[in-house]
Amino acid sequence: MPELVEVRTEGMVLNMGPQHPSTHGVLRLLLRLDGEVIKSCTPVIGYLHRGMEKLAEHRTYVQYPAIIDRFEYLTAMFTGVLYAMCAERIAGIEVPPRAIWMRTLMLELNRIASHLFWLGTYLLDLGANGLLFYAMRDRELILNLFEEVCGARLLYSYACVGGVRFDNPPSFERHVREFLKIFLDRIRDYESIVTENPVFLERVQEVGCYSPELALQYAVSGPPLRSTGIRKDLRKDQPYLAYDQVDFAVPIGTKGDTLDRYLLRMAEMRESLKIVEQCLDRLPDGNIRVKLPNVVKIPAGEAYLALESPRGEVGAYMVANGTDKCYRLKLRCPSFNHVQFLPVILLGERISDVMAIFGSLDVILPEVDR
Amino acid sequence: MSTELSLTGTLLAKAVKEHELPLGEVRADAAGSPIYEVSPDQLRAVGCQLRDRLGLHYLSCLTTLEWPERWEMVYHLYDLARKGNLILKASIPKEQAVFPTVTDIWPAANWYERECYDMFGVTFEGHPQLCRILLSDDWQSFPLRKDHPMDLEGGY
Amino acid sequence: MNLLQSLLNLPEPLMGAIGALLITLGMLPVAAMLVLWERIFLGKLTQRPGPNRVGPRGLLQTIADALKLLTKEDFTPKDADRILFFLAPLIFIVPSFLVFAVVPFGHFGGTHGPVLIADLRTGIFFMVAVFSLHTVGILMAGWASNNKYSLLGGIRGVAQAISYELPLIFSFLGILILSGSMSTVDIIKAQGGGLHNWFFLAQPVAFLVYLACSVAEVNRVPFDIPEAESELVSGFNTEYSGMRFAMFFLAEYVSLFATAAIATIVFLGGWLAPFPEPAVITGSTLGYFFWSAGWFLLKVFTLVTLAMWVRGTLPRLRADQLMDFAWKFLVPVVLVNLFVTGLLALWGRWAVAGGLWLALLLWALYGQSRAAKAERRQVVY
Amino acid sequence: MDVLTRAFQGAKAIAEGLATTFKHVTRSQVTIGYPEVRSELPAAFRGMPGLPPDKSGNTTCIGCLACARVCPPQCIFITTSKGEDRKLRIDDFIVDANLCIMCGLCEEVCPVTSKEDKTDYPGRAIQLTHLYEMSAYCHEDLVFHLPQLIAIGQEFGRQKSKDLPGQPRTACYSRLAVHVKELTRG
Repeated sequence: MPELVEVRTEGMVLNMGPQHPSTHGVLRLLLRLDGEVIKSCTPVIGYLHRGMEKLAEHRTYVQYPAIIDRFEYLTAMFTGVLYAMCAERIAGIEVPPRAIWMRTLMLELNRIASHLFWLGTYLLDLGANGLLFYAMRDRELILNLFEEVCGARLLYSYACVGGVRFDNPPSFERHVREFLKIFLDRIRDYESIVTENPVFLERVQEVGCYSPELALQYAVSGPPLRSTGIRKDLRKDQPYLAYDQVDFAVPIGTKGDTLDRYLLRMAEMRESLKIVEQCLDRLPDGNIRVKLPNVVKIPAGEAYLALESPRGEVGAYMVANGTDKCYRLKLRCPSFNHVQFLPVILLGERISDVMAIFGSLDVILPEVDR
Repeated sequence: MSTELSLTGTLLAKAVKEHELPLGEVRADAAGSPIYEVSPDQLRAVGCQLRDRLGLHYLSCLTTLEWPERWEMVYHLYDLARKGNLILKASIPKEQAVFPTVTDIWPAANWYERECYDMFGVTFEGHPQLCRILLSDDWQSFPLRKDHPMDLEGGY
Repeated sequence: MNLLQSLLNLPEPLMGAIGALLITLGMLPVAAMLVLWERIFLGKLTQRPGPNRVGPRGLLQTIADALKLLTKEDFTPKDADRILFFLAPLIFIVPSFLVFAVVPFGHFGGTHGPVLIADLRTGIFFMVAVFSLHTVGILMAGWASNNKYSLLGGIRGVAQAISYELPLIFSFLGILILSGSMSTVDIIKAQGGGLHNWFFLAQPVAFLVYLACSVAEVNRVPFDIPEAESELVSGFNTEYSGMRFAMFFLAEYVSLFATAAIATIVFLGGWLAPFPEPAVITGSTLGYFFWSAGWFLLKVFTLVTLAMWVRGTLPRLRADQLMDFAWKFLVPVVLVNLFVTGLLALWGRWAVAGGLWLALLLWALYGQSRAAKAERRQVVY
Repeated sequence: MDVLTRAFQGAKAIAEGLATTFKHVTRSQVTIGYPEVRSELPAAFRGMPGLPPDKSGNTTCIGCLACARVCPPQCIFITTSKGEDRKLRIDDFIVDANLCIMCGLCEEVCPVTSKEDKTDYPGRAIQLTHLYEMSAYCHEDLVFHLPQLIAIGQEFGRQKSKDLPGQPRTACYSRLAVHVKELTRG
């Protein structure tokens, strides 16, 4: 009788990143592979650590909003506004209504810009390079709007404690309306290239599925959470700024796969357009910031506030102690949780899908590493 | 400065009261969320109760505060039903620096706790893999401690 | 070559050598032009200018690139299998050129014969056989580089080539039934008389299958998994630099040209114009040479541009989906096609029947697709 | 039949996508050929800080150090001395462009304002200019001193761009690039 011999195969360890064309900045994934199937995955982060939290303890409330933009450079508006809101909440500063509406407007424009960037790079991750340029072209339009208002395209330092730093130039409203007019067409263009494309559908349908329970356990937020059908959107749940006064919907997905996350982001861009339009219509006149002393001191207190950024719940936990610098600032960033979640959902997937899944979470590494 | 509980905060506090958990007096933070103090020994028990009986499955933030004479762990739990945050705080004396882990209660705490260890040198008993996360493995100091130098002199 | 042969009256091996030289020298500028055109065309697709720095309107860009690649350090990784590492680019590049031995670029008109190096009786068979050789180069490069990405790329390349070889060959079989010959010249001659005789009308399914397979053969989007840069950095050629990378790069574009040339010969009537050619042109030897070569190149160029256009639009398939597509879709489709072709060939009215067959299929599917349209997934508000 | 339906739908979707991309061939380019053509800068553009001089060519800075204090990356260094007439003199004003993040806080806190309009940034002693090309071969080249900052302020100050709205300023750029280089080297 022939003896049964067990064939021993060896797994392969693949170091994906930090030098890899598509690791979204600098992430290193230690993959253990069996053929092309992933047996285990260990993310290694920290290549972009800049000590944002330590810096917060050494910079005043006036200085830090200029620095916090670097925390997450694709959605710099959000982090700046978040920091300012925390300080205002602790100090009980009332922000003028114009600043509130301007912030809302800018956040939504920034959301569209961020989703566009995601769309382009995600399709690039999947191997299509045409859409990247279209998405970047249209993101440029938004960046131009930002540049017009605050003079910078990426790192705006727009919000400050007590309001916003720059008022709109007279041409701003007209330019935003022009953008709104053309952008719906542009979304239709993207969808005609992507949404029904069989190759795209093959790549994203039923890929990277996870259950809502799992997502909640790992504190996943934003589109990756909503794709599983949980309607958690802080703009609705804990309305901040002017979100309780504007009309918009929060779409959710049904299956929790990569396709849902794509569809969600496309739908969110449309909703954001609606919000931008309402903000423009209802933008009140008046001051853009309250007059604060040159040295802003925030009384002792603590607050945890969170915004719904394009990537999910970006939060700041600020502890103030009555001086002009905060005692501790903890930045809670959605990408950190999403990278932590990655090994869980990558198990058993193929190496070709690593980027399809990782990209669909819309992780940005500076935010993870802070 | 608002120290009143917000509407959702009141709801949460009421729910906590109903379940008679071993928690201290409720306070409110500037955002109106309830803050509860809990002793480190009871932290895990309370955590399980909060998760299973109140449905606080979502740990949105976890961090350490360094006070002159004590370490304070801050847990921000998000309630999806009541749409509000509940804050749990546990303190230990400075020289002790060991907390029980909550990784098995909320898996999201895994990396948060690693980060706290990385930045403050606070250790977590029972954590599956307590090692450096943002800094390199051979890093010596704990940079977010208040006594850590903030070197502004270096070059570019 | 017949005309030249009679003019020069040289022994056949020497003529072959001259032909090989001509092809090799001729293909270099063609490949350079294709690279440039791809960049310009992709630029146009995405509202960019494309290369515009070197030379007038950027026309010398590829030459600059080639010079850069040639002068770069030729780097061999530590622990690489040096012999295989050296041989891989050669094995990769030679088949792409070898294919052109049986490609008729045009015709001298009348009885002078076509412009080609060797009119093999097994022309198509030769093409396919030679063309599949460069898979060996991919595997060698992937193995010899001592790099995990390269290895994965090499493995994927082989798996892909094996899967796509089959439908590719099968897509030719219907044509062979129709033309009754494997010689490239005979196949083109069988399509004479105008557009309606070209085989892509008689064999639309085979044509589409061939287009898909040929894109897979030359590893281009959406079938570029052996070098998928977002997954495998650069796949099998990750570790290559300088001259040797240039050889891979060159071979890829020559192959692209070669596959388009094959498609032109087999499906688009080779050098023939899409209408009956006037006697004035057929009569003049040189005139007909330029006329026929012009049509040939135009068709090849159109197909190449199509491949580039697809590259600017589509994402890449996953490795296993790629195999699925080949084995579960393309192979059955070509088999059915072959069967239908056989039946129609028996009836002898293939041109008309082919068109009807396609129209019927499309009509049935259109009705189906309209019914299935509502099933698209949507977000829930 | 399901497979064929899917194949047909897929082919249709691909054709639609191809049509969309092809549509763009006819559209005009969006790329700007940068060194030759420059995009118009909005008036609010935040570039390298400079010190626009007054009519006599001196800086209007009064040496209060407000900008140096507020600067988040702390890249402004000012040295002053009391002259014989007991007035504060600016000996040197250094902006380290290696560190500067162009946040504009310096011009916001600058107490020097123009007489006509107190809120007008173009009256400030330190202003963010429209200079954005500052490549250099070494870090030292990017440490700008008083004369260079005055030159930058003079050439690229916002006042100037107000006079010439939306004009591409190629000529001045190249001229100034050389000018600044000379000053930096010297």
